[in-house]
Amino acid sequence: MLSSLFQQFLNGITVGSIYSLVALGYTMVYGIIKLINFAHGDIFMVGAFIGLIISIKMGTNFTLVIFIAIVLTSFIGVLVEKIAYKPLRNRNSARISALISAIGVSIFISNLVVLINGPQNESYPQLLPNNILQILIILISIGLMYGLYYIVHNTKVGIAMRAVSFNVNTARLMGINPDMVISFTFAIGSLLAGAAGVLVGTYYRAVDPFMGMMFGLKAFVAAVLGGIGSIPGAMVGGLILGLTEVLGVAFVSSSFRDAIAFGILIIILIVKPTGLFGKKTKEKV
Amino acid sequence: MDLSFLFNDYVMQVTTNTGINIIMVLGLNLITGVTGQLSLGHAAFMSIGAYSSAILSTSLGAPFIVSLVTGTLTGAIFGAILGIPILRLRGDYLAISTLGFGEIIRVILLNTDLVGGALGIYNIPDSTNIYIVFIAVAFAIFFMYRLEKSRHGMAIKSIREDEIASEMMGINIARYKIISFTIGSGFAALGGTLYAHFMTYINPVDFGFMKSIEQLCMLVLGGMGSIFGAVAGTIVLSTIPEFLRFASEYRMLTYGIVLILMMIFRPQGLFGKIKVNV
Amino acid sequence: MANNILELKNISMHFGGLKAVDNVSFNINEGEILSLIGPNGAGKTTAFNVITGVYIPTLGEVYFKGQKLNDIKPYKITEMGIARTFQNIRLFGQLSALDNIIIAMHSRRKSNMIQSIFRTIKYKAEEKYCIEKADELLNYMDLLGDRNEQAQNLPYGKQRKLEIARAMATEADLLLLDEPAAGMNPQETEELMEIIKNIRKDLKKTIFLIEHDMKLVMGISDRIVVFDYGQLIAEGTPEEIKKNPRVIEAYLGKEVTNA
Amino acid sequence: MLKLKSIHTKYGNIEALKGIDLNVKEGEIVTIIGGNGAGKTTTLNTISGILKPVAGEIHFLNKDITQWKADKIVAEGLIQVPEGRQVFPNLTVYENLILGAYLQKDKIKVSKKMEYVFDIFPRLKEREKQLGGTLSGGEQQMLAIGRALMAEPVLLLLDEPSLGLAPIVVQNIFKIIQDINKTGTTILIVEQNAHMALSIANRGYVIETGKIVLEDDAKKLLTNDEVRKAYLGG
Amino acid sequence: MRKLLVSSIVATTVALGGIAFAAGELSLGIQGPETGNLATYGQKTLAGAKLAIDEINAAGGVNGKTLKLINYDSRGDKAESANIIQRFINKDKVCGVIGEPTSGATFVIGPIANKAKLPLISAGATADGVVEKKPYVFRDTLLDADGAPATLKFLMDSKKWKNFVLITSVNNDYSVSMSKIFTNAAKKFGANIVGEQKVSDGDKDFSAQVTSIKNLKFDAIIYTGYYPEASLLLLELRKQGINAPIIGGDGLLSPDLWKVAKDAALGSIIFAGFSPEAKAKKIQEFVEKMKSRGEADMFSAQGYDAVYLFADAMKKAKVTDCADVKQREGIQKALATMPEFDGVSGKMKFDKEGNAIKKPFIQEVAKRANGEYYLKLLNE
Repeated sequence: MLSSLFQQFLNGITVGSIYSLVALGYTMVYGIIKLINFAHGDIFMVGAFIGLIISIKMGTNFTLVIFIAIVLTSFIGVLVEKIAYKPLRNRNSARISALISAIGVSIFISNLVVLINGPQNESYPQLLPNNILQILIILISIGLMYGLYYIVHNTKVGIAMRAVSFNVNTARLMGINPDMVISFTFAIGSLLAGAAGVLVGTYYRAVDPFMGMMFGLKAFVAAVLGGIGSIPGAMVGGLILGLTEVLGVAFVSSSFRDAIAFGILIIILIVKPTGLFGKKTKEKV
Repeated sequence: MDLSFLFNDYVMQVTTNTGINIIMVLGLNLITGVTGQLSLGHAAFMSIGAYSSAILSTSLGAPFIVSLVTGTLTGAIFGAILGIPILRLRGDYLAISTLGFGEIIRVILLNTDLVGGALGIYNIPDSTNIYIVFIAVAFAIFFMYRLEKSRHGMAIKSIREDEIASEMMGINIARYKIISFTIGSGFAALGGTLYAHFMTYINPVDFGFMKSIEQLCMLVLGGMGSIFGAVAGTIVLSTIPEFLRFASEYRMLTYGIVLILMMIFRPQGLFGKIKVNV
Repeated sequence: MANNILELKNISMHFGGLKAVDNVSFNINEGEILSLIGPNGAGKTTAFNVITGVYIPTLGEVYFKGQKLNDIKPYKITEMGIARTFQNIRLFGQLSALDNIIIAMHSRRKSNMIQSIFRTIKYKAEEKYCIEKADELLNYMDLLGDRNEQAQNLPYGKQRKLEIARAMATEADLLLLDEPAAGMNPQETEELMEIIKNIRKDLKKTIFLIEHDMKLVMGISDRIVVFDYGQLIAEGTPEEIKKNPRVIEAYLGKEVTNA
Repeated sequence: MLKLKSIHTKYGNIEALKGIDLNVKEGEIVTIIGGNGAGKTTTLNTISGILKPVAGEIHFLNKDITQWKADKIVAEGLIQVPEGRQVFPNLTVYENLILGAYLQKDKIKVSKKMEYVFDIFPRLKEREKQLGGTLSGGEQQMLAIGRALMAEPVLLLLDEPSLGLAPIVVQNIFKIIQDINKTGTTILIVEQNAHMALSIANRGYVIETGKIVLEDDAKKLLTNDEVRKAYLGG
Repeated sequence: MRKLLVSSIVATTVALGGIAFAAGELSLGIQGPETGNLATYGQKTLAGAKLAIDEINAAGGVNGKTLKLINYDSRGDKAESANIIQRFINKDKVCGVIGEPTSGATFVIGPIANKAKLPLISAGATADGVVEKKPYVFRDTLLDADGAPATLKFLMDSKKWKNFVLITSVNNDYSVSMSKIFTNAAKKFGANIVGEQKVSDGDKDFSAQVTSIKNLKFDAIIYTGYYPEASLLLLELRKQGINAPIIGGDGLLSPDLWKVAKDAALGSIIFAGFSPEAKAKKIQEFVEKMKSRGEADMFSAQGYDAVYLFADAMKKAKVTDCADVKQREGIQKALATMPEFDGVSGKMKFDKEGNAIKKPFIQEVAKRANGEYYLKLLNE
């Protein structure tokens, strides 16, 4: 019983840490341009597929696979921003326009993968040793999150990211080019999503072109749970979501897995709309 | 020239489906386009209408008109009940919670044996026909048009334009948001009842997140805040797949690109004049 | 002594550590034009927000016609007879000038949803009355020619006027005008002065305004209250205020000593 | 050094600046004074590239910077301290200052500059690790100015440095502004607090509803009745 | 690019296709999800059907006319399915439709086809009520109500298994109904269901469920859902050290099961309406021919059989113009009264409701010496 509980716990943290990685991308982008980037889940999926292709073509060296995957996903993330979001920002469009554009990107990416690779599930190679798989996934996630934390807090561009998310115009007065910082944010967020994609593939050993949808939505819930815009919030939110889901499935019922996630979301929004770590902003009258 | 092809069952089928969509999108337009409250869970209210009417028709053998009215009212009541807690939220938070509610309702339907769980409900009488849908669409357009022109509609519009100013002009914004959400959900449910009695079979898969998004896209494409836009956008997106039948592989891809290009070059939609800041 | 229409009793409004308004008391008499002046950030708009129910004061009470306003919702306060304009114009930008006015009549109208949808005789009569009344107001403000324009497309000066007209359409007895002359040219300001005077004279409204344009303030106010750092530092007639050394200091500042 | 020729700037439909002409010479302190909504902040934001003028020209160090982006203008040494200080509340004092030197690649120069700022504002040194949002108003103003100094300004634009500060603090800040000027930085300062600004400036402009209505030697403006009238309506 | 070109040519043909049938062609329609998350079923069925069409045309067509296949993608959306069937009826005027491979969409299009007297063969629907009371609606699938009990009995007899864990995918109608059939069959044959777990289609993470059954004693796990989840479930089972095989229906029947699960899939028992290992010559030829078209499986076999069923019926009814209701009535009659049909998905005959009466192929996932996975047929 106890070992089973421990196992459930480990399961929860493994899934949770991957949620966190994806949630970070949502939260960073939201923090900086106030956009719910619906295409983020698809970037995650693309990351998984790139990992798959690399490991088929170039061998199952995990480091190489994840490296190429994150480089390419961060590139794709920036590209998406430049094509689908930046033109809207420049036109000072309503937020819903950017949201719809993001949905368009999401539909485009997932169907492009279907077109290229077919709609079927693809098996994923074993990239990490099975016996310590979960521990490795958790460690890699923590490592990536620490890397992010370091960048955001100890590098100039990281500080600039936080500055832009507070006030774009003031940041410009520092000589910061907001477009550059936004691109950087997309690059980092997509990088984490790409890594998460490879990890999910490695963990579940299968990927499909529509996996980004639900996983993305839930990671987004995790971001909201932690307080959207807050980086530690996304990390904690992911873990909480992963744990509640797995424990909920284990001790209550699996059928309500998605309901658990969204139920938490609604409770949080009603009780404390800004999430666990979020800050309140008030409209000026 | 032989025009009979315009009146065959195929055209009727597509037209009826389009009509049902129009009713639901008009409901969404009231919530999102007119009131300015972004909803990402409209399909949930469609499902409530569909399910409640389907149960009435199949289990209790109620006449269609009873199912239709009850289904619509049930959807509206759910709209009001869910609206009360979540409409205090604003902007993205509201959008996310509607999304959450939509998913929760779907999961509940999926896990309730009483409504067939994943199997859903079949053998629903096929009571919906093009004439009923035509009347319902006409009613929806008439209702929305009159509502928008009335003092209540004006109050609702003013919330979209400026919540604070609206309240300062003596408008009970909480109440009107709920009214709008209730009516909008009612129309979604009306569409749902018609859908259920047209398809004769429903299950929770029909009412997922993507359905809500599809409805939102119809609205945004046509133009938020415009009845004509909502109708036109729905017609375009409901019928275009039929014209693109040949290119099935590229259909969804094109759909994605069209959405992006639309937002870049014509964010107010094909026929919209209004910028809704949500 | 004239009748008190609005009374602020020891009002304080704190945001975290910031005392935006600090223990302020004053009255507005029925039918007068009272101006509230003070440097940027002195707490003037906060005072408006407290009166209109946007904020609930941390301490103190607000009375309107003898009734306490503290816990009343903003829309109810408007129904009771206080209406306002905003520092950064808050018109319903994408609606016509006429619709802006008609919306403000909301709480005076009775038609219910069913009547509106089916356009009963009663509804039609109400609608007709409202449009006539709105046109009257637009005419009064010299905006009749712009009645069908989207509010956001009107020139700045007209937007200000439309906002005042909209506040008047609520049939409020007390109008709070937040910097009505901001962004207007001298000629427009001149015109505005006339309008405000007329509103008081013709329509017997009480007017409470925040304004930076001293020509306007000194020209039309019966009395002036002055805020600085959230506190009331002076109260009196324009002549008294002009001579008040504390006011001059608050406005022009001191020179740097030992520079 | 800085020259504005007939600058017009719009916010949407509203013309906030209706033809501003002004110039700043090297080494000067110039002030623009005027009431609320007269267009002071708009003028500064137009100079620093936050807003784009619809007509007119801006020249800085003999370059036409009218259509330049804000970050490029900063690189030229034209630095603005924004209205309301706009200290980044979630960044530490140290991080705020680092951002000031965002374009400076040389780390040694940055740390030298930081020492210099800490010299001028020892208070900031004490609060180095604190979040910007936790500082008092006066400290925030110091931080905002310090942050601008990190960028090695050739011309420093100050937007209402006295706003919301207690008189004693204002005195202090203005003294520091004078000191900064003495080290060779040219200063353009926008103020409501006319007396204070004019008392340290060489020259002054009076702005009213988007237009310059008066331009003179600061000492003369200080005693000018028009100024008083512009504020108190005569 | 070439694909695009081809499809636009096809497009033009199809767009003008309303009149094409007069010019020596007879059309069959096929609809199903070709995109979206159910796309595999639609695409497989289509591939099998195309093969059959090509063979028939190479052999001279039907009644002197070539047979044309028109395919539309429904995305698995019910409203689109309904639009498509109406298009087949009214615009393309096809002789018959090979219907949606899923039960849900077939529920919707069945009544429409029936009303228009358009024969419809579903090459995949298994749920109750799909064909009943609709004389024009048939299916050539093995029914779970036949397959599941037969399989359970077979395993209890041959493998001496007695205790089972039952895992259901609760948002999958197919899985829910099959679980009911298994539960009833277990009761009938005296097997024990010692534990039950629920999963959902689209789930990726089964760690919680597997951990929950870890300490139970059982011989095998009955998993009634589809292969994408099954393969992940298998991996999770082995990861947590459970070696029991899983038993499932044709929802597991896809090479992707072992492509994903690899050795974890070994020993899994699948009953289905098709086995590529069956020795019958016809089946072996079919498997061979399908190789260039994406491998034979149950869906392609049923799609293939559906076309041949139609072709046989059309020949028998001497069909020349399907716009004529009388001729379509003939097709229906021919199908309903067809003596035993020997298809690649087994020998079958329609009962009076239109269900195919077939025997299951009970198969076990095994590995050849060369490391290739295959399905060993247990009950030939």
